[in-house]
Amino acid sequence: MSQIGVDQWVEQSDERRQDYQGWTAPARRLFDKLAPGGRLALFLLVAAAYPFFVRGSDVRVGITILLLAMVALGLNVVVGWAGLLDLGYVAFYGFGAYFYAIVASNQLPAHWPTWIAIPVIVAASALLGALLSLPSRRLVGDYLAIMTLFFAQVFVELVRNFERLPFVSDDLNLTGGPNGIPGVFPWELFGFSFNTFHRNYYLALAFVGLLIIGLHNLNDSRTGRAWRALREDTLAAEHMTTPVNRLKMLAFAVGAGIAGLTGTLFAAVQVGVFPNNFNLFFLITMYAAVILGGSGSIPGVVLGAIAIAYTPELLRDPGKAGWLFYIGLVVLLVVVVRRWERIAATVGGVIVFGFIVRVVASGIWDEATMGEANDTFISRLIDDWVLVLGAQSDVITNYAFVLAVVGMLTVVVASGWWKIAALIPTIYLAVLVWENKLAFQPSITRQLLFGGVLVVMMAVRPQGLLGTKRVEII
Amino acid sequence: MKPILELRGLSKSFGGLKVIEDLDLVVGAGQIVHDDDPVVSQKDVVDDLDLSISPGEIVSVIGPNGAGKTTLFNLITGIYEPDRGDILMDGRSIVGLSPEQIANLGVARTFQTLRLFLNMTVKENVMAAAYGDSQARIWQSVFRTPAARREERQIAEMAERKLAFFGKRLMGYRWDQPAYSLSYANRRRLEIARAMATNPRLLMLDEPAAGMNPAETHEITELIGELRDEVGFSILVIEHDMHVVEGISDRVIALDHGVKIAEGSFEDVATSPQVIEAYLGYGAADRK
Amino acid sequence: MEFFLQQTVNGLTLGSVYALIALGYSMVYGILKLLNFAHGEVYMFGAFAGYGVLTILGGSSALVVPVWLAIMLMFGAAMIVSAAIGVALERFAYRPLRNSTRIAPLISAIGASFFLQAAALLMFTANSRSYNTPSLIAIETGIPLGPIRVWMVRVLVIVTAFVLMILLTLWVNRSRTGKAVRAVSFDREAAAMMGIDVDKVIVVTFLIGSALAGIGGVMVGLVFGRIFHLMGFVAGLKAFTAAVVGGIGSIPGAMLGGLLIGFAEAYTTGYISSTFQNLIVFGLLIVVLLVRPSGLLGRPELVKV
Amino acid sequence: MSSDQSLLSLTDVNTYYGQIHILQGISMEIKAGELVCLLGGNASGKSTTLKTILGIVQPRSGTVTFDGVDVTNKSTSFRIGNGMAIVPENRRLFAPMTVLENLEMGAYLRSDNFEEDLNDVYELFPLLAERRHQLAGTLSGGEQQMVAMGRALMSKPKLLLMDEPSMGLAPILVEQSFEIIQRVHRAGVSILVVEQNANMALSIADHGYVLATGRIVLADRAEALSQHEDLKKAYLGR
Repeated sequence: MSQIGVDQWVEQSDERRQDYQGWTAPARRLFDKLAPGGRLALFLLVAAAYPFFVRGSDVRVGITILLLAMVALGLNVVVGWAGLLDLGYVAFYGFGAYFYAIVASNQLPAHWPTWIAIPVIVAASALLGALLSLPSRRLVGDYLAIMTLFFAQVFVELVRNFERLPFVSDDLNLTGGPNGIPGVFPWELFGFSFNTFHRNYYLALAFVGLLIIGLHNLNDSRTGRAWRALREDTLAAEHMTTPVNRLKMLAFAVGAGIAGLTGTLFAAVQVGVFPNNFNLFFLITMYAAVILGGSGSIPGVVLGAIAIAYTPELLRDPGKAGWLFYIGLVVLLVVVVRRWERIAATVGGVIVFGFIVRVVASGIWDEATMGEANDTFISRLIDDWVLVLGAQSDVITNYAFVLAVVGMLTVVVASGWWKIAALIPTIYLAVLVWENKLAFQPSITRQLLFGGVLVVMMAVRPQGLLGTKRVEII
Repeated sequence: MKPILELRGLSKSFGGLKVIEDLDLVVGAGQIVHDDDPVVSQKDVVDDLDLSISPGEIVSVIGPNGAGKTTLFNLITGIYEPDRGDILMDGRSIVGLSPEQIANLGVARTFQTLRLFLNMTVKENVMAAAYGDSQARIWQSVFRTPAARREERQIAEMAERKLAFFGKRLMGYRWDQPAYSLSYANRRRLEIARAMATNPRLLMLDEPAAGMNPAETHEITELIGELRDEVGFSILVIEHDMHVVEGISDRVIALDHGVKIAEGSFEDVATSPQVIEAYLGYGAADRK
Repeated sequence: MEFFLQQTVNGLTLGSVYALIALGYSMVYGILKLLNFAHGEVYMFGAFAGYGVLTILGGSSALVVPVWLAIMLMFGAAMIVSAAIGVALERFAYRPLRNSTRIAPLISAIGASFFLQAAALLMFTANSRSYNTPSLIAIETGIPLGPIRVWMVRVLVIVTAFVLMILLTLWVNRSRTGKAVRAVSFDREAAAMMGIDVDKVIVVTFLIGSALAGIGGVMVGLVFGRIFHLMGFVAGLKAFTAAVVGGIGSIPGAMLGGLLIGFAEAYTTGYISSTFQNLIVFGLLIVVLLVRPSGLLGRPELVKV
Repeated sequence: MSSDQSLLSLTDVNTYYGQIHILQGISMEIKAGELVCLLGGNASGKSTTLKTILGIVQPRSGTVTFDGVDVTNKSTSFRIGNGMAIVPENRRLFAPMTVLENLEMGAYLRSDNFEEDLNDVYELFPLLAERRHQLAGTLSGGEQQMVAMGRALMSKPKLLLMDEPSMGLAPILVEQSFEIIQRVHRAGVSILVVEQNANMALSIADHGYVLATGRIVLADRAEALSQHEDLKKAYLGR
């Protein structure tokens, strides 16, 4: 009788999960072998060594990465664990930053010591988060998302328009309006001023380390379990003695507190705050970090933050950006086509296609090849193949861009050789747009990339790079 | 003995459905009884129901589809508020309390549709149900204070004990598997284990044997008996499989259209003409 | 009185544009239970498509065709471009996720919105463009309404919007496909059991909703002159507010909500201060959500336990 | 069409939900012009059988043949286009639409003789003609049942599938509901009634099958079946 009910499916699924597949397998297996503490130690070691190996200005990049990691870890509590889609999160970050800027600059005649300012700001942010959670008692899913998004909008409106509080003395300038608050003082603790990039870098790194440990502990506690339970099934969680509303409030408060803390650091590092620091763009950047790495996973979120914050730095240098673009193109080709003979056919096709276009185009219109190639290795290499436009380059690249997007979408739906047929002009057009326009527009490229990554990620791997696959019953 | 749970004249209907059905067509064409949204209201109702459960008793609720069984569960656990009537737990009314408060008072349930925390591990599913019985504050958890550690250990041990109740089914390597990887029967077992972890006195099982094969059904039947004998729960069960009902019940209650049509031993209820009619159709009991 | 009338006309103009955009939100939500965050960008591309046609036709001061034809062509181009983007969004950003988790399509929509914004920035740069309406439609022409004159362009916008809304209502209530849209919105599975091609109906919904948004884009260009790559975000938020206030999923609700928001904004700007304009709108939304989560004309959604 | 021509046949169908084996080797047949009932208690697999016939669920093995065509791997809309129609459990009317609009949705795949078909339905249910501009959601249970039947008939089906027509109806309405089914049957439509209410269904059916835990335990002519002692056992387990 002992065999009855023993369930083969589970046995098999166990076998299935025994090993990772594909080219990432060795790295993932190694990653699994490290205990959480080991992983953290490794990360901290590498991160602590980073400033010694880079130029001084690159330390700033490091700070950007660490700040994004901090704020994304907080967002992960709300979204990844408690499953509350909070689109107003960026406002808490802004709240912390503005609060610190107001009490630690010449904006008001009030300069609070850091050791008082920080705890007060963190507590105030958490309180604000708890207040925002009140509507979430009645709203679920999409409605909560939209309500919080409006909150974020209201925050930006307020700081931009209400530089003077209504009904208060006219001399009081609180937020600086559209001009923001310049000249924010650095953190100062025990007579030690965090007035260099290096010092702030290590301060941020210390916070990231503490946050990772604290959140790891919290995730493995009754509170963390209750958050995940209410994410999985709010009704069932309620029946299992979980006070759902209180825990939602707690998640909002913890997330907001972390965001507020990060904001103070941000204001100090940037030596100022401006309304545009806290717009939708930054909100999406945070979400991209959490989702790319793997919503719910602490290492995933940190990895996501590194990837997302480092991308613009890579894009800024046209030489590096070129490499990134072409390597990306090759990876995409391999992933989309898979079979080597077809890959070869595609590459050959693209090359031939390019020369034909060039011959035809320069035959009928001289300007088509008159432009200056970018001064990078790859661009010079393909200068005689791709069209580098002289005149009218904006109009033509616009059309090329639209066609390239349409081509991409066609590639997604086409199959077999049709896919290759669509891929050839698409790749050529993509290269053309890159060489003529995108390479000089790193910020737009980054925005296109983030948007595209979110869409593709949801369709292909909604759990993110390091997240575990999720099942949801709808 | 004083009953652990008592229902007095409990009634719940959705959007006045009963009115419509009674008046319908009997009144004749042209008489239209309006209603907010009858399409959604043609679900279960509960009508003037009295019921009491003594400590240590196993009561089964049977009835054809749409008889109001799950609505009854939803009323007791606080998802719905009754239109009329009272629900007493140890003589105290629990009407108007939230599901969480009712759970903390000692009522635990499983769900017909299986509502596990699918992406949490098997052990975590059970541990999550200990929230109401644990105290660690959030800062204690963040800093892993000795008290928090001790409590964590206790919760883990408790979860392991509850899981061990099901023999080898949910033991060992399965602890760390996500709940979605479990088979259907094991998910039902896990739901029971999770309900047990809230430390209840009344356990409400909604179709515990649904989707199980005969051997598994037999096993769950024995298990429900053990739950009562060894752990001392009072148990209220909704079940379709009459073998299970026969095997476990101290008392059986049959519902049809939200009305109690029979109550007593399984033998009495299963041979009651009204019950046979409810299941087989009108006139079934007359025929022999 | 004069001032009040002026603000009322402003509100009506603004409100009819919001209503047109809100319809797309509401229809898509009704059928897919999805917040199409990228809808504001669809509208923005409509505005730019209209501008493109205007430029091709020689610009507002040197038109090579009659004004009425130019405006028709602008509306037409905007409809085609917006509809194409809307349908592509459905096919590539939402359809693959139809059986996925609840949060995934929302994230995908945010991503798509961001991508489209960046694409617009790439193609049209961050500079705003002007329709230069005064040279397109002589500013003096207008219809007297009591003490004030209503500009021709406003009359055009209001009339067009109302005609479109009436046409849409007729289509949804009378045509075979329109009825199928309602059937699928109410119960997708039952509709499939009738043999209705659910995918096709969803595509049609996106097509029509997006085309309306495109027309809304051209209207905004005509009335306010300035169009720019970020215009979709705030307008999208307001149209969404309109859809929610009216009861998301409900077509008359979207129209009502749009007009309400338009009036609220116009009167706030007129009588209080334009600084408060957005705050009042968002405040309105929050109040409605808290008091009546299913909106003015919406029906509550049922959750099965 | 001769009356012993097989309209629908299931041969050794096995259906699973995930790993749960729901239908365990079901075989059944409906001949043209017949009224067949499929009986069973709670959770016996009735609805799954219906879903398998309609193609909403695909069987893991076995074949479904409809009107001489193997439809095992065909879509739901193909089957409906080929002459199946369903009155779903709880009727599933489009509540915010009028009666007439509901009927139009039933005729979605064929609009050739719409007026004629509509008149046929009105002839069968004169009440619907009266109420045609009323919202379906405001009708009473019995009237909704008529709309659901009429909606299904609008597609001129060869086979009408009925999922628990007595569910949630008061006794008097159940009787009425079955009278309607008989009326439709007399009009020449083959019908499969899936029911828990065995007595009522058997009183009007030609042939009956009884399901218990995913297997057909009894199959016979209706009169014979209604006399069968095992019937009760299939429901009440004894």
